[in-house]
Amino acid sequence: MIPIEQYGTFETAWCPGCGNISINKALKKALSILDLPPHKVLICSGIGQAAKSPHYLRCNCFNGLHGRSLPPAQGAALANTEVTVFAESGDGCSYGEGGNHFLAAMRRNVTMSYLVHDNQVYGLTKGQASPTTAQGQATKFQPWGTPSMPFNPVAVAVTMDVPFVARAYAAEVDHLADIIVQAARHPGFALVDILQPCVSFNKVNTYAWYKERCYKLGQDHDPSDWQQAMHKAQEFGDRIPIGVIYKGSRQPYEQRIVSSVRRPLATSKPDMAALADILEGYA
Amino acid sequence: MIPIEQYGTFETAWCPGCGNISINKALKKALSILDLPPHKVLICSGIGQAAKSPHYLRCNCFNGLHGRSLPPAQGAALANTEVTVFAESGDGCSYGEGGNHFLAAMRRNVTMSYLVHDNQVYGLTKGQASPTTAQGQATKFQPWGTPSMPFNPVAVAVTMDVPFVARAYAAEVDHLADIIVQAARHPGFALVDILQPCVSFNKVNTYAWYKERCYKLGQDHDPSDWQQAMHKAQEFGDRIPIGVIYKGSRQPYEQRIVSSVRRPLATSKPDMAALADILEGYA
Amino acid sequence: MPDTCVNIVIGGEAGQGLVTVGDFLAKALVRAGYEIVVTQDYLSRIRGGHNTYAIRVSHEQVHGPRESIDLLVALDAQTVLMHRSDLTGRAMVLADESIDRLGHPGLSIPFKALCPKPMFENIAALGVLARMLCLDRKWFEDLIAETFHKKGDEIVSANLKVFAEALAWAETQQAGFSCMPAPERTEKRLFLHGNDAIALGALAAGANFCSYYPMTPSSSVASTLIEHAQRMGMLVEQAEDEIAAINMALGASYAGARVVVPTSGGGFALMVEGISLAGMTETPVVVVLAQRPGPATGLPTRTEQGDLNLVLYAGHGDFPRAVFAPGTPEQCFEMTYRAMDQAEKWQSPVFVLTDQYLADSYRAVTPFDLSALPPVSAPDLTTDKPAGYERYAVTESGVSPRLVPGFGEHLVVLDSDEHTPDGHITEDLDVRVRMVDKRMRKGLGLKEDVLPPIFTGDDAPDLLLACWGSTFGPALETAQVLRQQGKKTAVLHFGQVYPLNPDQFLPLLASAGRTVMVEGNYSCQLAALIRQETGYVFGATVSRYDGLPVTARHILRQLEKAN
Amino acid sequence: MPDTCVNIVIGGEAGQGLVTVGDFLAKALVRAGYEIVVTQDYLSRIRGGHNTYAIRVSHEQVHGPRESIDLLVALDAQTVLMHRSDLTGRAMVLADESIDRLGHPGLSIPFKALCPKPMFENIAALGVLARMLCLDRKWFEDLIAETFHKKGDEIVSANLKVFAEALAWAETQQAGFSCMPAPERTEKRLFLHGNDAIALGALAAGANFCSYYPMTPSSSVASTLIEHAQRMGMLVEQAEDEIAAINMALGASYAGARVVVPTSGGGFALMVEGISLAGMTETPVVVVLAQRPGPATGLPTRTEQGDLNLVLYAGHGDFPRAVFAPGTPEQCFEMTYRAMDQAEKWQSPVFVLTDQYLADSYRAVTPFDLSALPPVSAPDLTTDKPAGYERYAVTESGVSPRLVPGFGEHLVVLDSDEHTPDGHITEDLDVRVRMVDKRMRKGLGLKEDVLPPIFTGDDAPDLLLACWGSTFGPALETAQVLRQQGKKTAVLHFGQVYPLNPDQFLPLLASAGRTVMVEGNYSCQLAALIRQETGYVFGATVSRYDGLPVTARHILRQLEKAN
Ligand SMILES: Cc1ncc(C[n+]2csc(CCOP(=O)(O)OP(=O)(O)O)c2C)c(N)n1
Ligand SMILES: Cc1ncc(C[n+]2csc(CCOP(=O)(O)OP(=O)(O)O)c2C)c(N)n1
Ligand code: SF4
Ligand code: SF4
Ligand SMILES: [Mg+2]
Ligand SMILES: [Mg+2]
Repeated sequence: MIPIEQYGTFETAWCPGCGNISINKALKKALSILDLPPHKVLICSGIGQAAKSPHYLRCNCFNGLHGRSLPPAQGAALANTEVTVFAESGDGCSYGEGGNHFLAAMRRNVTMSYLVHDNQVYGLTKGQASPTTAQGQATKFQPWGTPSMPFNPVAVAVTMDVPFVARAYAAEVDHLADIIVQAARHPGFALVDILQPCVSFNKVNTYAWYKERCYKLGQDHDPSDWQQAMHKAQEFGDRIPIGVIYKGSRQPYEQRIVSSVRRPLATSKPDMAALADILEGYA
Repeated sequence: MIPIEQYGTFETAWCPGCGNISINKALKKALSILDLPPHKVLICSGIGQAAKSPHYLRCNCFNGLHGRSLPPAQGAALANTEVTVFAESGDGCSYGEGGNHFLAAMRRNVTMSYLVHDNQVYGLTKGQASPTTAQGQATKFQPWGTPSMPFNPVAVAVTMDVPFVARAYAAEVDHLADIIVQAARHPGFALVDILQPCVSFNKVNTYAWYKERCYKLGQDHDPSDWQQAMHKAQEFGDRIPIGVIYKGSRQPYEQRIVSSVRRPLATSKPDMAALADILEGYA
Repeated sequence: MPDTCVNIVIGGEAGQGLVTVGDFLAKALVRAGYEIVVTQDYLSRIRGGHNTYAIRVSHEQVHGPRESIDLLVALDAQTVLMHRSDLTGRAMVLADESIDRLGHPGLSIPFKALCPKPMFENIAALGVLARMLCLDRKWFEDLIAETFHKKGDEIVSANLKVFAEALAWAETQQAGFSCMPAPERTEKRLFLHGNDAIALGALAAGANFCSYYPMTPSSSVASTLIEHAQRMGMLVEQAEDEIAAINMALGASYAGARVVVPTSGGGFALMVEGISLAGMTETPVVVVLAQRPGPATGLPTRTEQGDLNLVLYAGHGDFPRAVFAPGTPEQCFEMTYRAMDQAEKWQSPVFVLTDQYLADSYRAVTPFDLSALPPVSAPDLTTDKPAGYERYAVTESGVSPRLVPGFGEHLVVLDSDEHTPDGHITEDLDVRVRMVDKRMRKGLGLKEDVLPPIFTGDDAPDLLLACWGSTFGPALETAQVLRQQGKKTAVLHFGQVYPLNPDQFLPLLASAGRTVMVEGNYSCQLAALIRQETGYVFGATVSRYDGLPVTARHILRQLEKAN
Repeated sequence: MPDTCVNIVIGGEAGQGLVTVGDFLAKALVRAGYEIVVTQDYLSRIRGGHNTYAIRVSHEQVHGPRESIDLLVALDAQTVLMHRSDLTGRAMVLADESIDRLGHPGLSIPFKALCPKPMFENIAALGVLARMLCLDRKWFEDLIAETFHKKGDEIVSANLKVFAEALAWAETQQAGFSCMPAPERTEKRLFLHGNDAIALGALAAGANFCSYYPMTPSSSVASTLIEHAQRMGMLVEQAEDEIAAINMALGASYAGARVVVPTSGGGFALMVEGISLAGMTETPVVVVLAQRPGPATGLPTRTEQGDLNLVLYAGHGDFPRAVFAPGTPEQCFEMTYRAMDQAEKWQSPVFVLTDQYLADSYRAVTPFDLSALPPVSAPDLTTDKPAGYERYAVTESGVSPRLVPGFGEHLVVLDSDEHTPDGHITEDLDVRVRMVDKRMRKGLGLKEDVLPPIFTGDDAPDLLLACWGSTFGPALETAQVLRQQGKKTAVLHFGQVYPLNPDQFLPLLASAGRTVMVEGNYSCQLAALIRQETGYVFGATVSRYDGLPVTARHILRQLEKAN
């Protein structure tokens, strides 16, 4: 286990009491348990409050564009086998702007973990409805109530047979850390949707609201049972299950890569003899 | 019923035997049954072979960008209550490039019908794997087999409680026409995923392949039962059910529009007295 | 101007309420008849950090922001530390008694004693400010009553009481700040920032559909529209992304809506293909691009004028467009109004380029004369000859009859591929040429309609300062300063930056001894465009790209360096 | 040239196999030592319609396509109808006996009699063509053997038999076509089109990651890479959309891969934000943009040079870049190779602009000397001082040390926001200025490295034809024609169109009597850029925007008009 101090301490730009702070704590804890030194960790993020996370942790960091945490994460994971890859971003970034990448990543199944800080609101841009905001919930930009039905990423991920699907709660730091550890160890794409209170803009899904509702999945839940998983994935109301919802066993993308590809790509140089031979083929 | 001839006959750019031709026939038949004269029909499409469809039918047509059939369709449907709106495009356009719009449209639930010509391949660009191509299926661009798992739009739509979800088969013209009629009559967003043989590039999912597998859902299937629907949505292998898979009853978007919005927007002129009053408020 | 104006800066952490104090005070000043320029400087975070709200105020016209501070309202100790070097000789620092003023003159305010609860501190600060600025208390009392009206009489009177007590306390203090000359004007003015004015201009022109994806500093265009959507019957939809926003708007426009799409550079970058679609399908759309420093996410809450090139060339292939770059809230209103008209008239994408500084900059604005507004072009609903209707009929002007679908038997067929006059996809290469020519002819019309740049100042000046967009005010102030120093100076402001009609400005440039282009970006993009279009090369350029607005001081310093 | 070259056009419906015939014949010609220029003209559909495959062939250098036809292979009756007006005096039409040659000289081929099955008709056509062109049968026999090798000996001999019979039949026919002069060369040449050469150039430079989204006419870059991926160890992934393609490539590049991203204008429009990210994070990426006519979907399978402005200004905010525009397959190889190096060396986005004409245009290419290629810049894997490593250390050149993550204890931190030297998000405005300056300094380096335009022809010419990209060949041919007419003519070809170094070309332009810019777009975008950067105005411009490649005849006609 790597001492947690190795991941550093940083001043954050988050509001006091923000759920992101606990998630950051849990992630460090998980990395320590995973025995990953900072330079073996690579985190890609998008843009938003959550997306600032990798700046508050010693690691390799690619803080890219809004909605685009997944494409660089997959690109990096495919190119570089020396690092363990995470993508981390907010619900708006991940399921709004980045929805198409989410769909494709679930199908592609590159080994990496996707940590979504789901505060059910656009935090950084001051409180607009996000894809996970409850229908009818009013915001400054949706004064007549959010018109769309909320997105349930966990249910869609189970439908799409994502090999590791979990729902977690920011305030349950140890529980969350454990889920992240499991996610990182599971081959293939792992989704961890993390319920995260936003104390500044989300006055509905508060700590109290979550506390009343979240309960940990116990031994009786069998994540390898798709039906059970689907049932738990859809439970989001008076009661919200947290824990590993689903575990499948799809073949990860890496196992389908052409065998001649020498990864990490950084050390692969072009075989000029082979190329000369290829050129001959054009004669 | 409008005489089918009113929708015109056109020379198409499709290959002889292409499934698109039957879909075009079915759509005309459906419009005729729906009693919609050409000028009351508005079809938005993307880019691809399927997306050429609205050119082969007398109607109002917005043949936009690849992947972008849904945003203009929703914009038009919201702006203009004088027309019945359809979006029509290929599987690549709809679930690949346009995946994020599909996710959002399912949540938004604007009343319109989405007809996806699902030939499980990129036709117009000469046979690359599409999001619905079977895993392992080889193409010129995926010579080692398509690496990703196929997308099941029907299952995701059921998961997301889309109020009308159907799977159809191009060669079953009357059955398809009937489904389109039902889709157009159902309030809210309706998805019709249409299995469509591509005789030029898809040598796996052929007419024979479908014929062997497709069967019509009968009276015993209750589309209002979510569990049953989910079960049928996931059946895609030796047997493929066609018909209305799921029917729900979510409130369509239009019912949430601010009451003062005077639709069709084309006839709504700015209330200058109200604006003068608003300006006063800035004094 | 230097003497008669006061620069008030309120500093503190995000979340401390400095915007509330600032807005209140600025609005009171406008009601009292003063001229103001507000500059909001804030970080990309919700709580903490260090933000400022600056109000430059005078009884005379003020044009731009200023660095030096006459009145510093420090909501935290940090504020004193960070801004002490900018304090003028007569400056006063107002802060809670717990905050060390570091020896600067000012007042240590006993907020705890004055306020029953911390939430009243903003009102107390206003009481003190009212006294310092010798403002009639009624401006504040009215505002308090209006603001808290909805929360009930009790809240109103509690706030009024705090205000009164703070005012009374301030009156007992020695630290007098010399009163500003009283303004002479008595007419009502509006308290608006650039984005408010853009939203109102769009509404005045009949905009009734807005699809957007949130992005600083454009979001307040959307929020102002939303605020008035109920009364104006506007449909506003937050899209899933910017690609959806522009394509949804195009679909709505096609179907008869009058559309406006606000965004910022990074979001606009995603709309580039959609702009090309607007060009090809000849679908009217107004895009408001509120600029912030790039590349990429850059400095999300700061200002820059770096996206001119992007809007000039957005979209693959050639097609005409127009770009407006208002310099003041008044121009924001007028030019957005005009943009809505031009987009429809020439069936083209039209851009309104603003930036964070102007977007957030409140001013005292003379009320718009709604009755004097020119008519706005609109599509036809229907036709007498539905059978022969061709959406892309080839015409001399390039503009084809635009009908709305569903209102008659005509069919409206649009295609992103090259198309025949009736809108259907074609690969006929002669038709292609006719269609390109037709589309490009609209560019001539857009050019004939172009707004001339505004020339103001001395004829045949020694120095001509050219500028565009929000740099107008700082350029005007610079000219004023230089004129006072005896230098014949003029300003040439491009409120429309594309197309350019050289006849409108080349003679003016030629009349000047020296010409300098002032831009808020690294590479001086308008200067490059002018050279490209006319061959004209400016004598020098002044640029700024640190995220702050161009100021007169910045221009003057750069001019000195360039000499 | 007019006399010694033959223009062969094969016409028919999509799906009839005209590409098979064309490729076979063209390759045989190359093996026989001829020079060729292939032009493929096809519709955006899979079956039906009317496509052509043109091979201009000569024993001497040929530069571009030609309109007039010497040998027309008509796979359908439509072909004769559509192209009869382009037939030269000596032209022959080859067609099935069922097709009416409309009185034109030629051969009516009894395909049914010659072929046991319709699938052999292509081979039979080649037999006839071999005879008409007096080509040694061995070139065809070898190709038949190689092509059908995998399908087994039986298929090979069946095809050889059909070929022999068709040849024998043709020999019995009267309609002789005068033999072309035999080429002198005996060295091997490669049969490559522009996109093949681009893919091979990228591979030679070490590209080992390609993410793409299919789009005509760029897709064959991806397919050629895929063809060789197994042997070259390249990872190729079809992304869900273009946004993913560019962002995935940037992630891979950051993580140590050498990346190339092929696309076309509409797809590139979606990458604009990603390009800005490459600029901000200083992540190397080579984007190959194969142009086709816009706006929007335009003419998906035709050619144009309309996207120069788009790549010049793609991305919000200012940052440096380089743009290559090869004119021949050789240049496609060399410049893509160089682009890979420049992208890494200057840690910037670099573009290779090609177009449908060049992408699909096969030529006889002298084999590349792989051993003579200069070394390619590469990132460092690790460092001695991991603790102090700063990804964005401020340096004089602007280039900071680029390390690969995971290979040592150093941390590589990238940010799309403005950042400190160690890569972390910052809102420090002084740092902002230092970082902008640092990034822009790389532009100076890119400029120093710029490839000079190629000047060829008469010194101090009466007429200088400037051009870029694929317009090189047609300009060369035009110059040849004009020189034959006694006019001193030269060509100036910009193979790198950005940055521009005026010293490299202004003197040459000044030395010419008259200068004309030739571009395959409406607005003459490079001419505008040159005016913007240098003030230089061309005497005239020649443009083309009907979807077809610029030809010598087109240039000559436009020059006459301009006179
Ligand atoms: C292309 C683009 N569009 C919009 C934005 C503006 N933007 C920044 S963060 C954000 C929303 C963030 O919401 P979420 O992802 O939920 O993160 P949170 O702040 O809630 O953690 C938006 C819309 C942007 N930076 N880039
Ligand atoms: C932005 C953009 N990217 C790529 C393309 C190229 N393109 C045209 S059609 C197509 C795929 C079509 O596949 P699908 O939607 O399944 O339609 P089909 O042809 O199979 O009916 C692609 C990738 C494009 N036109 N625009
Ligand atoms: S706005 Fe919300 S999500 Fe953002 S830092 Fe504050 S509490 Fe956290
Ligand atoms: S390529 Fe396939 S989808 Fe396209 S027209 Fe031909 S058969 Fe139909
Ligand atoms: Mg959020
Ligand atoms: Mg398809």
